[in-house]
Amino acid sequence: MTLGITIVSHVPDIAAGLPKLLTQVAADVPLTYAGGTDDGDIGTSMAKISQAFDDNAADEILAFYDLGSAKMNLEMAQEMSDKTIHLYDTALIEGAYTAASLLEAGVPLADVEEQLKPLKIK
Amino acid sequence: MTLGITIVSHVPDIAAGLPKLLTQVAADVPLTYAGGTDDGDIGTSMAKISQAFDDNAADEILAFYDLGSAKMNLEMAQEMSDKTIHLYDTALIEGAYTAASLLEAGVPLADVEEQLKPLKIK
Amino acid sequence: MALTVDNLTEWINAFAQKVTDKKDYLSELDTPIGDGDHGNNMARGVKAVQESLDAKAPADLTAAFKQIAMALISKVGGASGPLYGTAFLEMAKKSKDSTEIADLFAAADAGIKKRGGAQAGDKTMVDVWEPLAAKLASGSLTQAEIDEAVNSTEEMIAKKGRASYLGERSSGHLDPGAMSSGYLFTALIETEGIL
Amino acid sequence: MALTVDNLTEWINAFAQKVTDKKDYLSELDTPIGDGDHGNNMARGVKAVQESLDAKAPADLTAAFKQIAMALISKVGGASGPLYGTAFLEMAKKSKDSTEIADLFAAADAGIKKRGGAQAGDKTMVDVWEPLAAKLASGSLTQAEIDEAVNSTEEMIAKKGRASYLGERSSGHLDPGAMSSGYLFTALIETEGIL
Ligand SMILES: Nc1ncnc2c1ncn2[C@@H]1O[C@H](COP(=O)(O)OP(=O)(O)O)[C@@H](O)[C@H]1O
Ligand SMILES: Nc1ncnc2c1ncn2[C@@H]1O[C@H](COP(=O)(O)OP(=O)(O)O)[C@@H](O)[C@H]1O
Ligand SMILES: [Mg+2]
Ligand SMILES: [Mg+2]
Ligand SMILES: [Mg+2]
Ligand SMILES: [Mg+2]
Repeated sequence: MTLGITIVSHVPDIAAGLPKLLTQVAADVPLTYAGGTDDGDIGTSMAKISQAFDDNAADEILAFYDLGSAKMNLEMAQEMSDKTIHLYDTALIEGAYTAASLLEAGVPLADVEEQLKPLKIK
Repeated sequence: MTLGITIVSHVPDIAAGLPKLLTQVAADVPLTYAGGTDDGDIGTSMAKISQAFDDNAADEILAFYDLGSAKMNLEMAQEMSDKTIHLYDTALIEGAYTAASLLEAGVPLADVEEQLKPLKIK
Repeated sequence: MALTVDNLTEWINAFAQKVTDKKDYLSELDTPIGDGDHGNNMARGVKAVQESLDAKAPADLTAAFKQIAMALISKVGGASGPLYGTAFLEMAKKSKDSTEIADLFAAADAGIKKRGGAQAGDKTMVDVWEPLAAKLASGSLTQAEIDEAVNSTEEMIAKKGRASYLGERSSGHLDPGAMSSGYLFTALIETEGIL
Repeated sequence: MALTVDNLTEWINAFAQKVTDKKDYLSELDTPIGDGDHGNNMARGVKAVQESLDAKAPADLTAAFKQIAMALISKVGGASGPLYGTAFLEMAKKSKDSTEIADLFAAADAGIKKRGGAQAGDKTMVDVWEPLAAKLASGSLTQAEIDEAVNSTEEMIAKKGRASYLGERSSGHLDPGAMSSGYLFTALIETEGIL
């Protein structure tokens, strides 16, 4: 069971930019992202999120998002995915960074989730 | 006394992207950002942060950052700036979004800070 | 009080027309307490719905609801996309055992609440869907009741969605999603032969 | 035990040489518990320092420290930039009333702690600066003492910086900033006429 990370942001630049911060500390963790609407505007897209789940080389995914409406699309994509998707209501950047650091160090999921708890702000 | 926001991120794309989310809800709040090192790599730059403070049309600035080393450069830039700079240890995206929404609605700084407290995670 | 592909299509077209006519107003409502895009989001969504129904005539009510849901989910872009989308997806599911308006709207209302986690009083579209679904269950719905539900959101303090970031400052503004939902119900009572 | 522009320049050049030689090793140390760039950051920084000192011969010790600080602050890019930068800025300030090594390093150590908020035991460069600044104050410093300080970080659990995200997993690795700081102190004791 490999663990990966998917980033969902309303802004395409943020979604594309955050993995650049994460790969620095987690070169081996599968990372995918979905940013903006289908048209590339500010918003989120269930289709893009589903694609990011599919494209992720891992079969179990930790997903992080920015604002509430992203969460709704994430949950729809989660319901439609064959993979096990864990959704965290943490600060997007800080939560994803923490998870990436720990996954790279081989920390088991339960311990990663313990570390994410203080970052829950939604 | 006008209030503005400055975003500091290790990643140029995140720094440039977050204001796109904020202007949607805060068209009238002066927003500037500093992302990456002087060479545009992942990291932060005191000079870029100072520039972002200078370029901000406001004379009092709420500053948000991603990781700890950004905070150190922010503090150096803060010490050198003539403006009043408030630094928040909140989640970057969520803190800046909250502040932007409230400032646009004309909420006074003390109340904005009260709303930011639950988002403090650093 | 039963739905068919024909009167569903008529209803949805009437809704699309209202949303398109009121696009700017809906975005205006979304400006002080949101990001000012609700009208654009919904107009893009209903256009996609109509294109979908035009491109492929649905075989039955379930298929029609699904097409509507999918168009909204993929084209709206904002929070209202998954919310309206879920409402129509739940109606699609329910339509397999009932075509009764009351049953369909009860399912849609439950779906919206589950998707968004909002309850009545949170200043969202739920404040329109919940009371009006209940009215439909009791057998009648008037424009005055729709207006009342929409207007009830004005004084509320938002607990969900972007407006919730404003806390008490969200009070004094109509909720844009409540307004667009009001159009959906108005279109419903204006469509001959449904109620 | 007093510093001049000349022996400061000699010391800094020796430090730059060590950092450049050990660039890959420093980045390797930063890989399991950081982002793998400490060697590159420091190498870029010391190169800028040398270019600055070459381009403009400092008028006095204060000016020399300031040039070094500014080059590090603007070129390093990572956390070590403002930290080393602050160390040299504090030495610049202190050099106005003392050129004693002990005084200068006490000021630098205090500056690093204030800038980063770390204390001894947090697995950072402070675990080298604090004990070794104290040794300098007591009048002597040996390579064995430098090694001991650097190595003390290996078993520590990081409380500051990127390594702190790893919690207990950060134990078992040398801190890269402690290592590069070790080179700074080795270069100091190797420079004739300073100690
Ligand atoms: N969690 C939620 N539950 C129910 N309705 C919600 C929720 N979040 C937002 N809404 C509704 O969505 C509307 C905003 O839609 P829209 O502007 O299209 O999306 P966004 O806020 O993403 O820009 C709100 O007026 C509200 O009625
Ligand atoms: N808050 C802090 N206080 C003291 N030293 C710190 C702090 N944060 C980081 N460091 C030091 O900086 C080193 C990392 O520097 P570097 O890799 O150049 O920066 P970055 O972590 O931004 O990539 C760490 O090994 C540690 O010694
Ligand atoms: Mg909106
Ligand atoms: Mg929107
Ligand atoms: Mg590093
Ligand atoms: Mg770095």
